[in-house]
Amino acid sequence: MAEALTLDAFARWLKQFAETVHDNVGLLTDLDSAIGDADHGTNMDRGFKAVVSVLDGNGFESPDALFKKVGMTLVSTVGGASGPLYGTFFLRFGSALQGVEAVGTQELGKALRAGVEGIVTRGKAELEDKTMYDAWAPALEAFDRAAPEGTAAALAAAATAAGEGRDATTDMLARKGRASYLGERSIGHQDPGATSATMLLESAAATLA
Amino acid sequence: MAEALTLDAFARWLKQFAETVHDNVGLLTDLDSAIGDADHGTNMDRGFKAVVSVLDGNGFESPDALFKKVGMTLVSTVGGASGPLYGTFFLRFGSALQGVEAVGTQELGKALRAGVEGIVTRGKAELEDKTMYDAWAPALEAFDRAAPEGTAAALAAAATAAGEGRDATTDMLARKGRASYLGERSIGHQDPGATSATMLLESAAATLA
Amino acid sequence: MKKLINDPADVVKEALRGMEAAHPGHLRVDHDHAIIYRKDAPRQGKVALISGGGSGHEPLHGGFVGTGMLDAACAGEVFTSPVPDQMMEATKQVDGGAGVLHIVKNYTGDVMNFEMAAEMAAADSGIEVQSVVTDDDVAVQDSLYTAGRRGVGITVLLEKIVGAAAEEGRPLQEIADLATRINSQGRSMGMALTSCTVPSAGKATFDLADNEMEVGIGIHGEPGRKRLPLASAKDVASLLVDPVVADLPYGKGDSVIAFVNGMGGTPLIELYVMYNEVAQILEQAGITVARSLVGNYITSLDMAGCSVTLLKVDDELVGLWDAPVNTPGLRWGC
Amino acid sequence: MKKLINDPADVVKEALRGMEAAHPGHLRVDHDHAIIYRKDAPRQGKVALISGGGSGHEPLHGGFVGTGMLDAACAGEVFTSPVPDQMMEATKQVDGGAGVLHIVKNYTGDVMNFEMAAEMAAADSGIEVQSVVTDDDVAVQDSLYTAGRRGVGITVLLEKIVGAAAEEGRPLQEIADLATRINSQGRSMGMALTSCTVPSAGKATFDLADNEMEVGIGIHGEPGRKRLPLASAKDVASLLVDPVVADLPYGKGDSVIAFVNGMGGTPLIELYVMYNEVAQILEQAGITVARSLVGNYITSLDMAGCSVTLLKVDDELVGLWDAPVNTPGLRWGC
Ligand SMILES: Nc1ncnc2c1ncn2[C@@H]1O[C@H](COP(=O)(O)OP(=O)(O)O)[C@@H](O)[C@H]1O
Ligand SMILES: Nc1ncnc2c1ncn2[C@@H]1O[C@H](COP(=O)(O)OP(=O)(O)O)[C@@H](O)[C@H]1O
Ligand SMILES: [Mg+2]
Ligand SMILES: [Mg+2]
Ligand SMILES: [Mg+2]
Ligand SMILES: [Mg+2]
Repeated sequence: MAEALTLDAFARWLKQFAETVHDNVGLLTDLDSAIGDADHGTNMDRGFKAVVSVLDGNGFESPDALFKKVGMTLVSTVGGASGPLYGTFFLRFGSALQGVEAVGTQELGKALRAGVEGIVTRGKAELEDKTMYDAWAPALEAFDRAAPEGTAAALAAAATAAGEGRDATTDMLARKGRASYLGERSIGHQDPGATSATMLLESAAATLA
Repeated sequence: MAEALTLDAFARWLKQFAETVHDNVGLLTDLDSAIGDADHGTNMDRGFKAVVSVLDGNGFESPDALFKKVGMTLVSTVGGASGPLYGTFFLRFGSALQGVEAVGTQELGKALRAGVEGIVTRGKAELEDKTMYDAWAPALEAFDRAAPEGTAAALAAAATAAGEGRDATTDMLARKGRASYLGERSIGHQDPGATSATMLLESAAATLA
Repeated sequence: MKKLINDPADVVKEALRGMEAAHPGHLRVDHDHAIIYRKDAPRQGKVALISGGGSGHEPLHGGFVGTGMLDAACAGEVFTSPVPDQMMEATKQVDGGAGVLHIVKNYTGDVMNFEMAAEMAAADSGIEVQSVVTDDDVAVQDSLYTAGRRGVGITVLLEKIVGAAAEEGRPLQEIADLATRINSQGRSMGMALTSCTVPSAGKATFDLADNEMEVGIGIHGEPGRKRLPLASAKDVASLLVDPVVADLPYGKGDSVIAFVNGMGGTPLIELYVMYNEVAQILEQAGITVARSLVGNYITSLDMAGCSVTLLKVDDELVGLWDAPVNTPGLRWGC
Repeated sequence: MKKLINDPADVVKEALRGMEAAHPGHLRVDHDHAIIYRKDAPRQGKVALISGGGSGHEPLHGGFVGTGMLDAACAGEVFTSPVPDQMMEATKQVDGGAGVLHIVKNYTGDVMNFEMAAEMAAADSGIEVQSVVTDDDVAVQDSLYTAGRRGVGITVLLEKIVGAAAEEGRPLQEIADLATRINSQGRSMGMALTSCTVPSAGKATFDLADNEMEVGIGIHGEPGRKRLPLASAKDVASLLVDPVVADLPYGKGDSVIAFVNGMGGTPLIELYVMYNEVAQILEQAGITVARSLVGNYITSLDMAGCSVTLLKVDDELVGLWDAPVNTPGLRWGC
């Protein structure tokens, strides 16, 4: 089995994602222009800039303390739909790690699942509503399937599956979030939240293995 | 000497001018867009449409009655700078014909001069202020110079001189009217009022001879 | 992008500074939390009204803070719901012991952020909080399986009327019920001649050809339900009023407040032309206009376009509408 | 051209119908003459105030008819001064025996048409008429040999303050002197981000590139004095405030009403950003803002842009500014 994940690794994950978001503000906002209100890029960028400065300014005792702080920071700085959703994800992710001595593949998988359940509780999205959940759901399954091969393989599989889920949102008719206002016209556009969620998993695969 | 001008001839003049204005609404408005407020075409068109319906709906006893009615109609329908200016022109033009038995070249010349003096009294324009007066002033002079050759020649000369005056406005710096707000930037644009005034004289040359 | 702004990231912050400077007698602004308060908040014994949402809809909501309307407004970034911390803080600051009503427009982000705030406020301070969610936009299909209808124009009328009721000293439950009733009796529909431009995005959210318009748009620059050839004010009025009237439905003998709203880039002269058409349609339908409101009140940045809101009213609602209000955006009677 | 209108030729007529329908309790409209009256005009013994001008500047002037402001407004075609018949008719209708003040913005057409009306009214009815011509626009060079400065933002402040004085029952000469004093103590300057489009012209009056702005524009879509690269709100504020302050000049210790006005297509959020900058410049100059006004009050159709007006005030003027006013465009105290 691989080494347990360290606080440093988690910080690298978040920082790498923050960078990816920053480099893709335009892309995320363009996707949100087509079927939303043109702010997903700036929302995520604002939030993860705040996360980075929290990471830089604080030492953390444990992963759960770190992720709860990340979750609170996102809730307090992002707003919109993605703030409570990503915020809840990290709050639950952190809670799931509470008391965990060493974060291995299994613990990581459980935390991801807890985070995604938080997203569903908050947002009440179902599969094929054309939301970030359509990237998260296949990612969780892929993670679990590949978990026996270790964290790196599981995260790689999750990221790939998330990407497929993200791509599949293009043909969906939105039933949640702003894109749902477009009805039929939402078809043909990739969901911005599914896009950022996939980036989060890709950053994880790149940093947590 | 040529025949005295008839009421019918005067009506033909005004109708022909109304038509010319209508055909040139776009031109006059474009000129006014460059150095004014984009309404000279519609202002003139509104006024002379009203004039035509007054002409069609009424019999007139005499030229002076006809022109006073034309002047009042313009004052009451045009507004802006051109309303009082053209209105005053025709009011004074009419007054000058009061009691005149037969309108020959000389009487016509006097009436034109009276009309233009009305414009100057109202608008206080001086030469080279870049206004309609820059078309009127040379037209009056040319008319008087050619008057010995009769009405047709005088009007033709007046129209030509007006056109030269109109063309000369292009290089002038405006000191009256809206164009004056532009200062130096008014240079290089032909004055809309000088343009319509020239058309009025061209219509006269075409109909009153 | 052509806007009178400095750094796009500072627009909301600087606009709040401008509001504070322009209304020193009426408003107080907490710049750390981006909250606009009625100067004399908290009012002891009065139910407090809080609203909030993304910025870019001015005068909504900050411009409706004052006597007879809101006690506080939480400003989010442009088109982005404010965060729960803001609503929690505002709730604590304005509570005068009689509880707080949160007025929330039905957008996923707004609803979630206000929900979190209410949960936190309840856990944290024990302040009694009730919420009303406005969802009056008939352009959007309403269903259990979707995000539901958007909250648009009715929010303005609701904030005014419920604000007057709160000023009378009515208790929280009655205030919340009144708010729910107003929302249920109001319907809206909007259209755009042009897209707005979100400052941080720097370009128009969608493109419309010179001969096109979007019908069924909301207030966040989101594209509408359909794109149609540009039409006359008369036809636009039908496109907006007919589905609104059919939805409740409003019928012969009903009395309404008729609200013709501009999207921020539409001048008043056009809104009056629109109101003329709307009034005629209502007259033909036998619907009486008890009161009207014409102007740019719930906007979408610089979008050109308009919306029509109808609220079915009785004497009580008209009385509350007429009651004094003193805010930067709506003022009469005092 | 994208506008919420029907036939361009009918815009003014239909907007007046819309205004009448929207404000049935306050206004009366004579559609034959395109005159908007205060519902209770004529008021016996009160000096009556009439203004008017081209349409396209809404709410000016029709939106400023009512208690504490104008008794009547004459609406011309878009950007075209009304005709003398309108002012004559309005003068006769509103005179309550104490005489009538004509408030005229300094444009060749307006001045000539009002002059003719005053001449005709004097000859015709013996009603005592005085006129004030506003000319506050510092973008335009003032000289005996030109048309002089344009009347812009000060007109709004003047109509409010003089309206309050008339309501107090002051005699015509005093009213006229007050109006002259206000005009002499006020200065303005405006700029545009975009041109407006005159409905009957159907296209923009001038073209501005995406990175350009016009500085020194008036309210008729006439091009400005210079074209500059697009600048920040901070720089725009300096470009407008500095020449205004220098012109009167306003100095340390002066008290002003500061008015940041939108041109019709500029949303409130940007105007508050602008006001924030203007307030800071004034503070640095030691000029006290006694009162402020921020919004779209004297517009140029759908033009995006703004203007800044400063009026030097004393306690009397502030008192009159604060006095009750009840018009569609400005309302407080009643
Ligand atoms: N109910 C929901 N459940 C899950 N995800 C959602 C829900 N509503 C919206 N989202 C996600 O949020 C994304 C939009 O986020 P963002 O643009 O930041 O917020 P907003 O929609 O408030 O402007 C969407 O692309 C979608 O993936
Ligand atoms: N003081 C004046 N004396 C003579 N002509 C003038 C004067 N002011 C303006 N004009 C003429 O009026 C024309 C503009 O008329 P118009 O566009 O109809 O009115 P407005 O300027 O009120 O919009 C100008 O082109 C100019 O020829
Ligand atoms: Mg968004
Ligand atoms: Mg003109
Ligand atoms: Mg948003
Ligand atoms: Mg004009």
